[in-house]
Amino acid sequence: MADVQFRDVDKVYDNGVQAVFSLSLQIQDGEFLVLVGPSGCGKTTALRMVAGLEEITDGTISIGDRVVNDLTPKDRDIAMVFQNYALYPHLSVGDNIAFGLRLRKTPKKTVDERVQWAARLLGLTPYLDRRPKELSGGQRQRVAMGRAIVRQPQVFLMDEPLSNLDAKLRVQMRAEIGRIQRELKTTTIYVTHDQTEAMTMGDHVAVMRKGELQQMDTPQKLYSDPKNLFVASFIGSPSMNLVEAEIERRNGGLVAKLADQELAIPAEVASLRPALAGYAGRKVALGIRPEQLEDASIVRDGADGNRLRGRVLLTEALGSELLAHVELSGRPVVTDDVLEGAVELEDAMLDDLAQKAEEERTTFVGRFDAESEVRPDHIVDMLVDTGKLQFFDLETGTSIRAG
Amino acid sequence: MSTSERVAEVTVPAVAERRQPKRRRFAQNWWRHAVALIALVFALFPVAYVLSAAFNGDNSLSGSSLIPRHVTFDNFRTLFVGQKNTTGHATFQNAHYASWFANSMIVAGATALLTVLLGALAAYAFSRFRFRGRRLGMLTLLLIHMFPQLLAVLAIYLIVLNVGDIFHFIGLNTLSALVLVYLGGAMGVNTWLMKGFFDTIPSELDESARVDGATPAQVFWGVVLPLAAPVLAVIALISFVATLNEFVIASVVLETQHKFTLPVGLWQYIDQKYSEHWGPFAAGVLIAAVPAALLFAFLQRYIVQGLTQGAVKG
Amino acid sequence: MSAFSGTVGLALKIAFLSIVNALGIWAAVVLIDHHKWRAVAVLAAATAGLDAIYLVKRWTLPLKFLIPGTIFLLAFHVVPVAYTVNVAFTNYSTGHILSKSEAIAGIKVNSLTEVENGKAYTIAPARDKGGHFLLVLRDDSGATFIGTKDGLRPIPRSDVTVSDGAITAARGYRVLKGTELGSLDKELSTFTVPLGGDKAIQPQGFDTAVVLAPTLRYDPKADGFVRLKDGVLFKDNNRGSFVAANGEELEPGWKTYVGTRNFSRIAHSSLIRDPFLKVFVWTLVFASLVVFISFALGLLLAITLNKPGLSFQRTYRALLVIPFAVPAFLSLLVWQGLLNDDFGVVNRLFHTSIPWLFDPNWARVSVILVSVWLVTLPLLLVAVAPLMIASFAFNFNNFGNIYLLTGGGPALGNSPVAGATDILISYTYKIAFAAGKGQDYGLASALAIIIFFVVATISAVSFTRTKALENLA
Amino acid sequence: MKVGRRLAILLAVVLAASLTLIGGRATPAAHASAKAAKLTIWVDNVQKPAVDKIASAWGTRRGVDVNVTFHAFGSIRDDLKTVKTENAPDVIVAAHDWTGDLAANGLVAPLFPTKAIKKQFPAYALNAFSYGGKLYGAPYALENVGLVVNTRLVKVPTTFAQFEKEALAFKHKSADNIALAVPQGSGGDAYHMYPFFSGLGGFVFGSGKNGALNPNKIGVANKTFLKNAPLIDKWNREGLINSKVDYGTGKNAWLKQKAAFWITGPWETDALKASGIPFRIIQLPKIKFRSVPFLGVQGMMVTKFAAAHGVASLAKDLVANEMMKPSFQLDLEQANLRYPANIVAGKRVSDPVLKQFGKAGIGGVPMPNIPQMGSVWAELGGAWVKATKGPGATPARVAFATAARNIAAKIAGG
Repeated sequence: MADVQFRDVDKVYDNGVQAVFSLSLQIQDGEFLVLVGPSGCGKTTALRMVAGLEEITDGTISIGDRVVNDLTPKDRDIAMVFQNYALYPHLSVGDNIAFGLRLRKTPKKTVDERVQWAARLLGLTPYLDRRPKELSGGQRQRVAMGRAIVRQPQVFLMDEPLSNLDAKLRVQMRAEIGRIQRELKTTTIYVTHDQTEAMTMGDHVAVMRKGELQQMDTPQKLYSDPKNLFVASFIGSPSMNLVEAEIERRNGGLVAKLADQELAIPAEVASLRPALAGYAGRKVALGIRPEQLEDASIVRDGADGNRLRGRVLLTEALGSELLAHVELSGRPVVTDDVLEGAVELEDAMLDDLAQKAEEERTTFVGRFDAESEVRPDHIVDMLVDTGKLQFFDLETGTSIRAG
Repeated sequence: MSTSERVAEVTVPAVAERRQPKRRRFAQNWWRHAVALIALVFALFPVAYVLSAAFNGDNSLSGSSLIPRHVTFDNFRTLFVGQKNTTGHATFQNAHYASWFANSMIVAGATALLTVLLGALAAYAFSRFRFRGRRLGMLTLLLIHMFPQLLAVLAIYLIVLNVGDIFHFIGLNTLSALVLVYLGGAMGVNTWLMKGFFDTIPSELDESARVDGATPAQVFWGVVLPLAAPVLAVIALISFVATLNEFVIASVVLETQHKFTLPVGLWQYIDQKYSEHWGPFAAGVLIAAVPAALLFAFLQRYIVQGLTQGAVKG
Repeated sequence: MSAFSGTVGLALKIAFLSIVNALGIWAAVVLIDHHKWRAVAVLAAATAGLDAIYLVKRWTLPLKFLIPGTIFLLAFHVVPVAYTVNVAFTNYSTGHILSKSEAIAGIKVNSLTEVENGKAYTIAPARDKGGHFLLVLRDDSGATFIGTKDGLRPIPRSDVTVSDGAITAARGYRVLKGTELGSLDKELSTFTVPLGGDKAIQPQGFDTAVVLAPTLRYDPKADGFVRLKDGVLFKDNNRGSFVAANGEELEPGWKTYVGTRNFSRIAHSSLIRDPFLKVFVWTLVFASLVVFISFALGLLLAITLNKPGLSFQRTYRALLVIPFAVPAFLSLLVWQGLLNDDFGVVNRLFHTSIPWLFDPNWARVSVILVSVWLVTLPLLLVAVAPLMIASFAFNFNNFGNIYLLTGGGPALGNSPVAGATDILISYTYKIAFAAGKGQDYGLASALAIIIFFVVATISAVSFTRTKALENLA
Repeated sequence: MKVGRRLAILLAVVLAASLTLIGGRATPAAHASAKAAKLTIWVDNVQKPAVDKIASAWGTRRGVDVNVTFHAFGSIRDDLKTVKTENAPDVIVAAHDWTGDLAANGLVAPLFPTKAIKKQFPAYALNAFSYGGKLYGAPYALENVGLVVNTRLVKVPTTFAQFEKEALAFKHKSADNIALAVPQGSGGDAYHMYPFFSGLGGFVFGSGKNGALNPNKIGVANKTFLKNAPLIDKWNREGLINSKVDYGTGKNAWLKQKAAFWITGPWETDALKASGIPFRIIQLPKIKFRSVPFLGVQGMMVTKFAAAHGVASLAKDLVANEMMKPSFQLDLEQANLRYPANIVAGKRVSDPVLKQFGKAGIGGVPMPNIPQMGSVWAELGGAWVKATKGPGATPARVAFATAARNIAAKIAGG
């Protein structure tokens, strides 16, 4: 067991492209860290540098108290699970799992015991004599896991291990990997581009963008207190509603003006973000999570809070809740940070977003209770939970907090 | 690799077709059979002729019939036991066929194995490592082999001659020298073919093995080579047959009857005595074709796989 | 198959390095015996380099994989090619294979001529009482002599015993006999009895001697030979021969560098250039057609036979590759017999009388047909662009097919060398090995270089066109 | 550490292997030895037994180690050009037509046998081994083609007209009969066709003043020959000669009695005897001139290396003296079934077939031994093929005139 440390790690490829910029990270012993970010953000490169599959251009990576920069992969005492599992097609499941142990000249008896143990842990016992190609995707994934855990290394490295599975299996395997990791208490670095996966699995999540670390925090903190627009828009699904708003002083308090509507900023919010007052008379990016919006017509208590009115464009009934896409006037935030973070949006939607920005119209997604009966073209009043509003500087993209 | 799985996999899609009535299938496929038969006639016509000449009592190149009038094994006997000289003079033509055959097997076998090995090593480097001069190296390999070898034979002779002064066991008239010379061509088109195949083997397999604790050599031997078995089989076969065919260099390096390979031996056999030896010559050609045919049959599974499947997926 | 233990790799590495080092040390010892110091140095450097590559870690990794094949490539491909390129700039050909000093010695020996009306002697090597070497001689008339370095001295016939035509004894001298003769060579073969002028008696073997006189004398100052008869001077023409003003040439000549003379011969001699161009066109046609038809047929067959569930599929495939197993050049001989137009099986079977190998155009068809037969089946297996180009390059230089089937013939009336089916390489072979005066490696090598550039250019262009180079990514 | 141990193992093995090899190394290459002289002879395996016998007896007498080495006949000439002095032969077996090539290259030494010995050889046999007026080889065997007549099928002709009549009559008896089995094939065969060539007045090279062949005097299309050439067209029309008959076809036809006449040489002695067919071998009857065949002469030569090896006198003694004697020549006759060059030996030949072939060769022309002959074979053979390929043949005059032009061009260009 060991912790893993990145200290000012740079990676420049031979062709001059820099993939990782001065990355510093600390993963505690036994911790499950998820590296997340859109493709090309350098997360896989970072992982491969830990594995020893990429050379480290600058800085140091250490595992435990050893600096591993110059060690070959085999000397780093790590195990890695690859996106395509990298199972040896010419070997049986048992031999695949035993491969690393045999390379290390482990006594045969120990090998057998360990393979059996791993197979039991993963439910692979009946398949030990099969070839990888005779297995289902989920089973292959388990074999890949088995190959990693059987060696009981200091660190597990997992590179998008679930991306080749269908959605249902992915959820199941997520839980399983989590369970195994908790059981083995092995320090784990897990790379994914899927923020849901990141949020559900990691003890800590490190969000990366263009080779730079954006924020590393617990999933809750990331969600509730993103450091910048990129993290804010990247984390959460549906993603945070972001709209330009002008801060105005009114009656000793602050309000956020969105075109023709406005929201009063609660005093406690303002006091948590002392710098916000300094933005009076200026525009900021206002962030509202979908669950902070509710169909006012079905709220019985406190129905007189802050409201936003808009026209329903589209609804998605999910059974337990209803996602309403509501259009209101106001200029959406379309900085690069947001566009990159909004990985779930397709190109057509991004174009649409830009178009709407021109027309000063923005679409909010509200996570309404299933009772809501709004339908497209309805005009809806949304009750806003203003206690969790987020504010970002439009130019720097950073969250507006202390002065 | 286990046979049963491969076979199972190949036959599964055919099940639906199987259920069709035979006649209907034939009606659909008759043209395929027709094309195949025409191809067979074209391909096998000369072979049938050799076959007939080998068993024919009348020894002559032209003019003999396609169906032998009296079938005899005399030609085969002549190859191995020799021919009685009718005039009672000393027998000039000793029966060396067995040595030629053995020599050819040794040379072709060794060359094929080592060619595969050397070619695979190089192909692996070209496929997996990124180093300076890699692109240039590959192009150079291909270009260098386009130089007409015919005239370089003189130089090869001189090299073997000189090397033989120091190392007698790789000098002129040794099989080992011949193998070494052939290995000069080990890194050619072969390397390109193998590199192409290696490229289809996911590099994650290598990386995974390295993380599991394998040295680069172990990755190569334990992971990549077994997976490349199909292309290795193809190259081995091509190299085996090419070596078996090679005449010019062999005739320059080898000097004595008992060191000859099949082409050199059979060539001078037919060259010396013209058509008198046509029958035994045909018999010799027939036997010479057996190893390559067997090898092909034996490796066919890999070959079809290596060339149709292409990529190996985990 | 189970996981690989790693010991095999290590063992192979050890074996490989052991062999390399052992051979290196051994060769070094032998080379030192022969005092070949430069070779020893090269050898030591190469061996040390190899050891370094395999014992050093990391950065030599690609080299570790590339070196074994490269050694063979260098030794048996690059070096011969380099040698050939070198030869292209020499006059290496019949009459020009010796070094200059050897050639001078050869001319001296060749210039010794029996003197007209010169006598022939029966001789016996002998020693006088002082052990000096001399000859006892007897001419056809029976007169007897003693021959020494100083000249010929008659002795009485009775002093010499002759038995069965051979001198067996001479009074006052010890005639050397039997096994003594075996070790006499050094003295005897340089021993001459001067007769005045240029004439001298020279022993030929142990029993006979003839009167010989040189017709030429080497003049080191003029670096040439003077013909004694008329004083004509044969001077070094810088192209490896001693030549007189009237063009008369002494044999043998020697091997020497002649610059780009071979290339300019190709460019300027219409005898070489004109057929070269014609043959070049045919070579292109031949190689392209063979490759094209082969691949078309291969593809057709592959498509035809790759239908799943086709009955006899395996049988067809198995039978179709049989020709591939028959050694190709043996098949060519068979084809030659089959295509004989009066007696060959093909014409008899189809009741035709097509002059397969006799008519220029039919011969071209035959050559393509047979080449396709030889090529199709192996290629039925692999049909990828790099291979097509390799196949083109191969057929471009497919000497065997042409040479064994038609020998380049039939002859075309108006061209002395090139036949109807000659391709560049067989044409090169012809003018190189059956040129006016025997072999001409220099010219042949120059042609080989030109052919190489032609093939390489064509291949390079097709490579970029087919984007086969993407394989390099 | 692991790496260190591995290195140690490696070095240990490397060293051990090296030492073993050094230990096992044979004594240093033989380069210092002052023992008895050694003479190396390259022979074909056909001649080896006879050469072994005579050379070892001679060697014992002279106190020389004789090393008779087998060397494929076809490669002796070229290998002599590349061989290193240490391994080079002092004496070789040679075909006479190599003489010019080897002499022009300075690889062989002139010989001066005594008049008494020379008298035992026909002049043409000695000429065959002469180049530039010097003798370079001791001839020991002659070979030439003759007309083999199946005496069961036809009468032995005494004139060409008779031969022509018999041959054509036989041909017309059956559709698959061949008038004359003389091999050509697509590449042509100027050697086997030579009797017809000489019979019409053709020759390859004329000779200069000193008797040596002059490569610039090409007789392939001399006036006399061209005047007679229409006969070739006539033979072609009537089917007497057909270039599509190749060696195998011709031989097969004669052996199956589908041809009554066959032009072949002593290498077929075994086949002739085994055939059970009654036959006679004659010289092709005179056409316009004597229809003499090409002669091939085999002999022994002394190489330039003999001098370097210090065995020049020994080699000359063996070749120009010992090997020209009748006894040796008869031994070789037994071994390789060729007519001996030595006249005395020739008289003692007992084999009836060889005797007949010997007679058929009388007056024959040695194949030109100058290097320029390389330019001739294909052209001359090609001319015959073109002129005798049946319908569509080129008129002989044109074919041979073209050939002559081409030969001249080749020789000039070389």
